[in-house]
Parts: sequence; C-alpha cells; structure tokens
Amino acid sequence: MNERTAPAPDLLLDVRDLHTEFATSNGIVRAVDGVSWDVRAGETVALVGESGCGKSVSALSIMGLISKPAGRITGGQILFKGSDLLKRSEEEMRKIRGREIAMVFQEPMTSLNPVLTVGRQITEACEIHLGHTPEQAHARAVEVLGLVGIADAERRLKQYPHQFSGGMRQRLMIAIALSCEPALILADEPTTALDVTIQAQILDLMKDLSRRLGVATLIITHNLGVVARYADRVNVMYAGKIVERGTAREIYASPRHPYTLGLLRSVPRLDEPKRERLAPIQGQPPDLTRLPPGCSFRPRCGYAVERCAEEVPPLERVAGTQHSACWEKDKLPVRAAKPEKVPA
Amino acid sequence: MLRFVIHRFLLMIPTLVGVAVIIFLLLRVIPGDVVEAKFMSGEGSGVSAEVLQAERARLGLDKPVWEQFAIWFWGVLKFDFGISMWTGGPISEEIELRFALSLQVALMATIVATLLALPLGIIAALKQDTWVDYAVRIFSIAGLAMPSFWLGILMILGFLIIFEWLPPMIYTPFWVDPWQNMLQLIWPALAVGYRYSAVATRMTRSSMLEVLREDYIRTARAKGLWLKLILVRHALKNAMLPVVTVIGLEFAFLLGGLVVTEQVFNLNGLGLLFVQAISRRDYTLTQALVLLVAAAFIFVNFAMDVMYAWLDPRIRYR
Amino acid sequence: MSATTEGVLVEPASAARRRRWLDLTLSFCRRRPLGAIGAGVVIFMILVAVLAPWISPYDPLAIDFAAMLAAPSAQHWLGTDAFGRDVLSRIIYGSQTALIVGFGAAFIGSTVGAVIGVASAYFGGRIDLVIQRFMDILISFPLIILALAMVAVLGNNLPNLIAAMTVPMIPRCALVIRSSALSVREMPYVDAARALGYRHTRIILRHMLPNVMAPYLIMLTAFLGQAILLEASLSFLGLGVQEPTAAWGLMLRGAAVEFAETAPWMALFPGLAISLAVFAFNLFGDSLRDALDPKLRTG
Amino acid sequence: MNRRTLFFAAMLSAAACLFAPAGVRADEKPRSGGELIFPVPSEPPSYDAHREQTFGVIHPVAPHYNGLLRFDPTDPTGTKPVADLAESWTVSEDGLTYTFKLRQGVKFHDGNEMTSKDVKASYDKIIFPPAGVVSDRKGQYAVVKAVEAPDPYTVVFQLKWPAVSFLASLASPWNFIYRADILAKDPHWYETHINGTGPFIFVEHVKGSHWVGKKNPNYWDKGKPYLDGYRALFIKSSSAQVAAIRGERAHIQFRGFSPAERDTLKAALGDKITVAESPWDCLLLVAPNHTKKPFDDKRVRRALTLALDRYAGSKALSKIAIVKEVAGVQVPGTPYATPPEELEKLAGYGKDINAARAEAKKLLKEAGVEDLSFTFSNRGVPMPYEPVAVWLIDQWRQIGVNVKQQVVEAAAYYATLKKGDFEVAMDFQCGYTVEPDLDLYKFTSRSKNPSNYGFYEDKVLDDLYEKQSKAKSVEERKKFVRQFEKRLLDEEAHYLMTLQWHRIIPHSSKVRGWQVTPSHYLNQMLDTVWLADGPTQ
Repeated sequence: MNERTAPAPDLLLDVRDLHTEFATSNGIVRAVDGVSWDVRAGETVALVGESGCGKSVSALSIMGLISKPAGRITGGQILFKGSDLLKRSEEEMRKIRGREIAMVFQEPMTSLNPVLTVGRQITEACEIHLGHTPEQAHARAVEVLGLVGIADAERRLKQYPHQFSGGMRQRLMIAIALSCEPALILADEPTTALDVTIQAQILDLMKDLSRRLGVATLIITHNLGVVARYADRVNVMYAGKIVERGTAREIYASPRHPYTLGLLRSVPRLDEPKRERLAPIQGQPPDLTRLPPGCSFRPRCGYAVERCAEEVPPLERVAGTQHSACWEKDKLPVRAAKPEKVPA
Repeated sequence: MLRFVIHRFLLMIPTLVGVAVIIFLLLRVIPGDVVEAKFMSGEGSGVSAEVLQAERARLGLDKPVWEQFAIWFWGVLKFDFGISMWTGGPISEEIELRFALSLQVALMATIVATLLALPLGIIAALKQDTWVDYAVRIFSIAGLAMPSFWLGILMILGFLIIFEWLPPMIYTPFWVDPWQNMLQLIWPALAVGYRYSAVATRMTRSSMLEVLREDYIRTARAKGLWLKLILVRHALKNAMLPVVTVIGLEFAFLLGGLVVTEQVFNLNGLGLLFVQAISRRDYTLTQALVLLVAAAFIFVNFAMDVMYAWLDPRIRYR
Repeated sequence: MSATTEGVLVEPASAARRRRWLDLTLSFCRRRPLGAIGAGVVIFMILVAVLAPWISPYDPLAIDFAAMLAAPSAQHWLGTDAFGRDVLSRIIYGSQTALIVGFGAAFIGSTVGAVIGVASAYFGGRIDLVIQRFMDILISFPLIILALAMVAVLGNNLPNLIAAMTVPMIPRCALVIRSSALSVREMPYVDAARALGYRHTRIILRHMLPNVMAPYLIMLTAFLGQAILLEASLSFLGLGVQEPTAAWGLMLRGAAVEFAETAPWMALFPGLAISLAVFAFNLFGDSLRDALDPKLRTG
Repeated sequence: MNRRTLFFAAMLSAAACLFAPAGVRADEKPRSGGELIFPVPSEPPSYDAHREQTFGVIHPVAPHYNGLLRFDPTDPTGTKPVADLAESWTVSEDGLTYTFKLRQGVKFHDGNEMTSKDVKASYDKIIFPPAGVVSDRKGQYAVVKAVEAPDPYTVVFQLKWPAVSFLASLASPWNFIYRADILAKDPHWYETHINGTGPFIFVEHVKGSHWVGKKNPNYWDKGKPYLDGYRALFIKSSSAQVAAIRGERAHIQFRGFSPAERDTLKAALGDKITVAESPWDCLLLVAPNHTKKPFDDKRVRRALTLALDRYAGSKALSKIAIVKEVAGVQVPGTPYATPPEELEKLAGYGKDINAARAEAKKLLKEAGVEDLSFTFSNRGVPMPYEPVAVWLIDQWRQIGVNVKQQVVEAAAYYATLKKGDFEVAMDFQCGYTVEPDLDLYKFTSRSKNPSNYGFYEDKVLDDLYEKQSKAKSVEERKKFVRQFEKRLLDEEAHYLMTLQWHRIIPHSSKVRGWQVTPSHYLNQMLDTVWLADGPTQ
C-alpha cells in the first residue's frame, strides 16, 4: 500500500499509511485502516464516501482530536510541511490547530457556543495564536466577517449564534477558520446540514476564498456532485480504506471502482437523459468490527469475482493519476458522460 | 426578556394561592385543633367544653372556614401573618430567630455543597471511567446513601468520645459572636452540605460530560485553545446552567426541610418549628411557615429561570 | 449465528433473545462495573427479604429480657436491642419493609407521575397549564407537612406511608416525563393515531407511554433509593412504620440513640443496612441512567 | 393543732423508704452565687400558668412567682403543704372556712406591695374566670363558694362542702399570685408578661432559645435565693440535653432522663454526677373501650391484665424506660398506696405468672374470643409509651392475643380518645401531688367525668370516690381507696395499670438544696437551690 515512500517537498500535507482504531463494546473498529493521501499548497482535495467510512476520523486524526481513550492512532505518519504531526506533543499540536490547520464542521447549528457572542468566538483564536490585543483581534474579526460575506460586522459581532441562520452560521465557522490565516482548512461535510440553495453559496465562497487566499482545502463529503464542482483531486474511501483516487475529471469520466460507480449513479444528474430511477448502492455500509475477508465491498458489489473474497485488492494505478483498488477495475463499464462542470 | 420575566412572575401567583388554599384546608381536615392540643393534653384535662368553645371563638375558629380563610388571606396580602394560636405572639417574632438559623445553615450547607460539587464533578467528567471518576462517584453516592440523622449521631458521638467536646447548645446569631455561631452551625452544615453535594456533584459531572460532547467544544479545541480556557470559557458556563438550578432548588429545600438534621444537631430552626407547629395545631404558624417555605421555593425557581434566561441568550431573546 | 449448535430443542428466536439479554447484561457489567456491583447488592437484598423466614436466626419480634443489650457474639451476630431482640434478624426482616415501601412508593410515584406527565404533554394547552400549576404546588409543599398531615388524617399504616411518600415524587417525575413526551407528541405516528380517531387513552397508553420508558426507568430507579431513605427518616421521626414491626429507620430511633455509647451496635448496623441499600440502588440507578440517557451515550 | 394538721402528720409518717431526702444536707452551709443552667425540653406557650398545662411553663416561669401555699421543698413525697405567701392559716371546725394570714411587706417585681386583693384576684381568675379567660384547673376548685379579702393581709376561702384535699389544692404549683390591678385592666396581660413576687426577676425570653432570670435582691425570704440567677435553655432533643449536662454546660434537667441516659452520664462523669430518683406521679394506663366488643366483657379485660408479668416487666423495662414501680392507683410509698403484699392479691399482680396466663386463656375461651386480635392505639410520644407498648404487645402475644400498634400523633390522640375511636388505647395520668381526690377522679363514671376513656358507667366506683373524699380519718379513707382500687383493677378491670413512671434526675453534683419529688411540677421556685464550689463553672 505504501506505493509512495519518497518525501515530496511540495506537499503541504502528506498522510502516509494512517491507522486509527476505536475500542467499542463490540470490539475494535479500524476506522482508518492504512490510508495514504496528500494535499498540495493551495489546492482543494476531496475525501468522499458514505458516512462511517472513516473520512471524518481521518480529519480528526490530523487535528489530533481523536477522542481518547477509546480512539487512538496506531500507525502511519501525518507529515505537515514535512514534519510528522503524530510525533508532536499536545501543546505543539495545540499551536498548530487553528493556526496552521483549521477545521470547519458539519453542524453549524451546534458547533458554535450558544452562550458566547460570535465576536468572542472569532477573536479568541487570534488572541491566542497571533498574540493579538483585543482591538487587533476585533479588527481582524471585522475583516474576516467581510471576507465571508457577512455585512454589518460591527453589529453582528455582538450577537449570539442563535440570531444567525444556518447558512450564516456556516459562514461564521468559515470566518473562525480563516481568522488566523491557516495554510490548510479541513472542511468536514460543510454543507450537509444546509438547504440546497445555501449549499452552493457556501461552496462557492470556500472555493473563492481558497483561491484568493491561497489556502489549501480538504473537503470531506459524501456527495460526489460537490466534489465534481469544487475539488481538484479526489480520494474515495470505503470501510477505512481508499478505494480510488484521481483527479476529479478522471474519476468522473471513468470511475474505476464499483463503489465510485455506485456513488455516481446515486447522484441525480441534469445532463443525463431521465432514468427510471436513481440507483442507490445495494446493502448497508459494513460493520467495521466484522469486516469480511478479502475486499470489504464484495458483499455489495455487482462485479465481484471469487478472488475478491480471498485477497484484498491493492490500490494500483489505472491511468494518469487515477488509482483503483479493485481486481476487476479494467472490466468495469466506462461511464459515458461528463461531469456537469469541469473544474478549471 | 422583560416579557419573559413578567410571564414567569405572574405564573408564581396561582401556585402560591394554591399552596395557601391547600394548607389551609389540610390543617382543618386533620383531627384535633389547637385548643384541644393545648388544653386536653396535660394532667388536668379539667377544661370544660364551654371553655374550649370560648377559646375557639377567641381565636376565630368558630367562624365558617371560608370566612376564616378570607380573614387570614387578606392579612397575608398585607404581609400580616397574624398571631400564633399557640403562644399568642406575633408570627414574625416566632419565626425570626429560627429563620435566621435555618437560613444560615442552608447558606453554609449550600456553600459546602458547591465547593465540593464543582471541582469533584468537573474532575470526574474529565476523567470519565477512570479510577478518579469511580472514586468521586462512590464518594458522592455514599453521601446520598447515608441518612443524615445517622451521620449526625455518629458525628456527635465522635466529638464526645474522641474529643470530649461538644458544639454550643444555643444558637448565637452570627453578628453577635461569629466564633460561637460557627462552632455550632458548621457541623450540621458539613453533614447536610456533604449530602447535598452528592446531588450537585452528579449533576455537574453529567452536565459536564454532556457539554464536553457538544460540537462547540470540538470547535474550541480545533481552534487550538488551551484546555483551561476551553473548560472555563466554553464548557463551564453551559454546564453550570442545570447545576445552578439544582443547587438553587436544594437551597430552597434546605430552608424548610431540615427536620431530622435539626433534631440530631439540636438546632432550633424552622424544621423543628414546623413539627411543633403542626403537632400543636398552631394553624396560623403552620400556614405562615408553609407559605414561607413554598414562597422561597417558588421564588428560587423563578430566580433560576430568570438567571437561566440571563445566562442563556437563546431564552433571553425569545 | 444460527441455532444449530444449540440443539434442536431450542427455538432459535428465543435462544437468540436470551443470548441478547445475556449479552446486554454482560456488556452492562463490563462497561459499568459500579452499576453491576449495585445491581448485585440489590439482588442480594431481594433474596434476603424473600428468604427472611428461613435465614433469620431468631423471631424478629421475640422479646428476650435475659439477653437485653447483648453485644455481638456467636449467639447474636450483630447483638441484641433494648428488648433482647436479635438485631440481625430485625435487619433481615427490615429489608422486607424497606423493599415493600421502596418499590411501592417508587413504582406508584413514578407511574402516576409518568401518566400525568404524558397526559399533560399530550393534551397540551389549558389542561397542560393547569396540571403544571398543580405540580408546582405539590413540589413546593414541604414534604414533612404532607407526611405529618397524611399520617394524622389517615393514621400511619403501610399504605398511607407509601401514599405520603409518593406525593413529592409525582410532580418531579411528571416534569421530567412531560418534557420527553412533548417531543414524542410531535412524532408522525402519534399524529397518525389521532387522525385514525383512536381514543385518547389508547394513544397515551399504546403510543406515548412506551416511548418515554427510558426517562421513566431512570426516575423509577432514582426514586427507589430515595424512598428507602425517606422511609427511614420518617420512621426515625416516628411517622413511619410502627413498633414492633422490624424496620431499619425504626431501629435507629429511641433506645438506639440513648444507648449509642454503651450499645453502639444498635445504631450502627441498621444505619449501615440503610446506607448500603440506598448506595446500591443509587449506584445501579446511576449507571442505568448513563446507559439509557441517549445524550450521555458514549461511543 | 387542728384536725387537718394531724391528718398531714399521719400522712408523712406513712411515707415509705422509696423516697430518700436528697440535696439538702444539714451540715452544709448554702453558698451564694452562680447561675443555674438547665435545659427545658418544652417551651412555654404562654407565661400564664393558670391556663397552661405543660411543665414548659413551670420550669422557666415558676421562679418569678409565689403561691399562697407550696409543697414543702424538703419533702421527698411532695405531699406536705406549707406556707408561701401565707404566713399561717386556720380552718373552721366545720371545715368550710379557711382563713389565711399573709406575709407583710412582700413586693412585686414592679415595686408594688402584695396584698390580699392580689391573692383574691388571682384565685378569682383561677376559680371564676371572666368570659374569654381560660382557667385550666377551674374544675378542681368547684368546692369553693367564694374568696374574700376582709383586710389587706387576710384571705378567706368559703367552701361549699368540707374537702379533705383543699390545702393541697392551694399548694398547687400552677397558682401563681398575680397583681390585681394588672388583671383588672387586662386579664390576658400575664400571658405575655411577667410580674410576680418570686425569688427571681425576669430578664429575657428569646423564643426558641432561652429564658433568663436574675436574683430578686428584695426577696421577702431574707437570704434567699442563693443563686445569682438562672438560665433555662429550650432543648427539645433529649440526647442534646444529656450532652449539655455531660459537657458541663448545664447542671440539671428537671423533668427527667431515661435509665440509659442516666447510666451514660454516670459512666462519663462519675462523682461529678449525682442521681436523684423517685417514683413519678404519672401512671401509664391501658383503657379498653367498653363500647367496643369484646371489651364490654370483663372476662376479656381481666385476661388482658392477667397476661402482664408486671414484676419481670418492671425489672427489665426499668433499664430501658422511665417506668419502674408496680403500682395500684396511688404512687407506691405515698400515704394511701396499697402495700406490696396486698397489691399481689389483685388480678395481674400475682407472682405466679404462669397461673395467671393460664387463667387469662381460660377467660378468653369462656368469652369466646380465643383468637382475639385488636389494634392498640398509642400516644405518639416515644418515651415511655413506645417501649411499654412493645412490652404490652409481647405480653399479650403470650396468651395468644395478636395486637397491632397504631401510633396516634400526640395532638390527634385526644381527639381519638374522646371520640372513642379505638379498641384499646394507652392512657395516662400525671399529677402535681399524690392525692386520691385528684388521682381517682379520672376513673369515675364517664357521664360525670369526660376524661374517662374506658367509656364505662360504674355507680359503685362513683360512690366509693365520694366516700373516700369525705372520710373522717386516714384509716377510713385508706379503706375506701382500697375498695375503689380493687373494684377498678380487679373485679371490673375497667382500666389496666401498667407500671408507675419513674423519675430519674442525674444532675451536676454541684446542685444542692433541691429535692426530687414524684412530680416534675414541684420544687421549681429554685429559692432553696444553690451551687457548690467546683473547678468548672
């Protein structure tokens, strides 16, 4: 699986063979099971998969926010700007969180502290990481509110989260993430909890900010539609492993893993002739404590062969930058359609 | 906010009136009355029925119940609780000293409970499912399990046998002699405070656990804040809301509900007065006491709601 | 996964169900050792109460003036009281009183509270407001007055004692259950049941009550310990069970205090029994709450 | 010497060895000074003893007052009336006129002189209370026709018929002498104020806390009181009272402690504690309700009394409860008490308990209630009601009678008794002095005596009561009292006696000059009490 061992200096974040486990009452869950991927400065990378596939855990592992003692990282490296985050002390990690790597969470409704003003919640990180005085921090807060498109900043900063709508709150979360000018933002399902119309606004905002400020972004989502529009590169995760990776264009054009294919088929598309119905993936996401031998996706896979039950398929190059972990990757039907919009 | 406060305030009124009506009727349903309790319990018992009737008339007990209630309630509205049917002295005079004592014990016990509960509860939550957590939980559940009168007996015996020392017998108001006052009241405050800390500790722990699982705590951690700052600024304020409620309500309970402890520690407080008043069928005094305790309880409840609203902007701006 | 290894006589579903219960129990013990200890003590207490006539060494009521105030010995493991009655036997029989009163009061208190809470939430509006005011009144009424009044009006026998003790429990339970029931009320199946024209009682009993089982169980177990303690306090004040019945609070009263120095076993052991019982119930109740309260669910 | 004084001399000689004079030692010279501190388990409802019934009034308030007569503070039986504000008295030959000469120059605490006008006003308030004024003991003075004050230092009581117990009634500790002028203005004034002639002046009463009196420097009995003052602490819990004595924060509690408390104190303080004991003029009775079946059947009532092993009970219960003496209708050792040998002849007083119980079972069988079970209503006061009830239930169990105890809260207890809403109930009687007129009245027919809770009519008993009251000699009176007792307890078994209360006063050895008596209402003026020197306090 360690298909790449040489350090790549241009990488902002390089996750190598990461293993994260959780001890539950039903046994050990390998939420992240030997995963490698990377993010370059300024680019937008997507981590895609159903809920429970380990994508959020990956992000939390990077932040060092895996809840102990149930969860722990059992192996691998997380190289940020070339040095391994897993070797950092808690205090060193604290200095990186919010300053170097910021995070935007899925639930804007609950991720803001209800009893503190939004001003307080934006300024505190600057005060701690950048040593801002309250005045400087306030000025910065006004500035970032402007960046995320919230007008009337002075007044808004004195308000409490419940006085903002969902979309506005996610803007606030982004503002908080931006406040210390981090190099990388991890956005965990940033739009899932929002109305469809708001979703696009938020994603556009993020894309725009990322480009303007040169911040690298990791978007974690289950929605390939989102990926297609906003990500440069895509990693598809299933049951704690990466099953396919490539540029957004590659993956859209010709998914080389049955799971990716299934994901794409379950997304409604405007550019295709009306189908009978969407084709959701059969079956349930697997129980991570009782993974079948061989390929984890086999029980739900329409293309499974005997070999799939015995050997775990490795992640191998298909074409270009595209990799897939499927024994039958070459026999999959080629998808005869393009994504709605190809990222520039 | 103001509308909220007014609304809550108005809701107190029917409750208080309900308490007044119920206690008034209840006392009159209980067999025996103050005149009997007073003149039919001693050695003489030679008091004739006419004399009893005359005494009832003197106390206004011969009037129809609704009229008695009207007279009494009209007085209450003017903050005049009347005179004790047993001693003939004004109610305020009967209650004054006892109230001071009970209030002080309640306050001290609440302070003891708070000082124990907050640190213990927070530590237990932070170290959930470790031996620290278990130790705190066992300590606090033991406090709940031990009958306070039993604990009191053990304490008094301990003083006597081990130290050959005894707390003062008679209540000295704090402003008269703080030292004597403390020497007497610190022990019941500790015994009761320990017991009530158990409730508050458990509430602090579970509330803290709940808050620590909140998304905004994760957000705060993701911002790279210091742990202390997360606890103090982000967790505590939210976690304290239910804790403050519990402590406040316990305080209100303590004001009127320390009957057993007062007996064990020989405190002449409201609890004892309560028992005496009802066993003497001192209607006016019992009514005043019930109303006082209920009002304290209801008011604390109200104050908690207002404080909730003040601490939690979601309610304030509703 | 299948029943084949269990033998043909075992019906697969019931075996699975049994194993599920076993699994649940085992996992409860593993994850909440304190709760398991509490449950163990509670079960022990129930056994002692049920088996009292067989395990108790003496008749708990038998006065023996020849053995007054005897210290713990081979004859009387925990000594005797002022009437020469065996303390151990009285503690054993006292567990019957404690359990009857404890379970009786806790069960009635939380059940009535639950019904009122659910009804209050279900009907809403003015009925809700009135019920809430009434609960406020009950909750702010000093318990001791209620107990004294009940006992004075009705006389102090066991049923009246239990009734008096449920009074403060009902409003507390009703408040908690009401808030849970409020959210259940918004569930589509309740709307559906209403639309189908089911009677209110049927909807409340069949649709609402089962869905507030978790808070109900939590309140019930919390009340168990409180009820035992309350019974002891009331007995200590002379408002509870009466002599010569064996009851723990009663054993701490009168002579136990007077002889506390010369015959400390009279006060010590019943006090320990009360503490242990309440401790166990609370330990169990606490862990159960942790397990049932979804907000606190870990993992 | 007239007939009455002879009478009392005879009574005194009859006092048996049960009573030991204590506290007053002839060889000691009383020391002046010091403050006597004593817990009082009850607090005065009002300050007016004429209307109250609790010792909670007597203990803190009595030192402020005098009566016309008092009981001799050195007499252990508490039955000998002596002068207080009266200096001397004479009784007319027909026994209908009592003339008292008052002391001169006695001053109230407010400075006014006490005269016959005040004595008359006080007794008028007790005997002929104006409308709206409660007098608790009015009934005891039904014999009084009029109280007269012919001159400032003479008071005359005119009686309707000769009453052998009249002097004892005048020595009642409840009959404080108040000032006439104040009573005239407001008959309720004394309910909330103090103004007497007594050895101590009122200082303060803090409700729920304490009562303080200081020495009256102008007290008429020169040289007294010895104490500089006293402090009554209102402490309800008996363990706290014990603790107070034990911690030497109080000297004495005048009502009484339990045997366990006595032993604890003695063990802890040794010689620093002196224990004074006496039979207590309080009797625990069992009242079978004659209106409820099968208690209308005297066989059943007799069975209940036969079941009681009083001697074994006395031996055991006296270690754990404030009861001791096996008694009939009079406190053992007092003039009219039945001697033990004679008492044994009554049903239930025999020494052969097995025979008695066999007879009890036989009686129950005859009455057709072999499996008798009933509810025993008890007064909601722990000591000594609870232990005695436990004992009773056990005793009855031994003749196959199954009894459940129902404890009735103290205040509702009389309502229950009065309504007859019980099967068998605990009843009690306490007196301030042992005197058949006062003690036997309770057992006369229900129709003339509302405190008969057996609900029976018995003309024979009523007749015997009249006869003893009007007896011409001690011996004659004794005879009638005996007959009364036999009919009440044996032949009819209207009431069952359990055991006589027993008063135990363990007090600081420093307390001198105080004599224990059968009544906790007596000897509370504290004028003769003094504190010996000691290392503490």
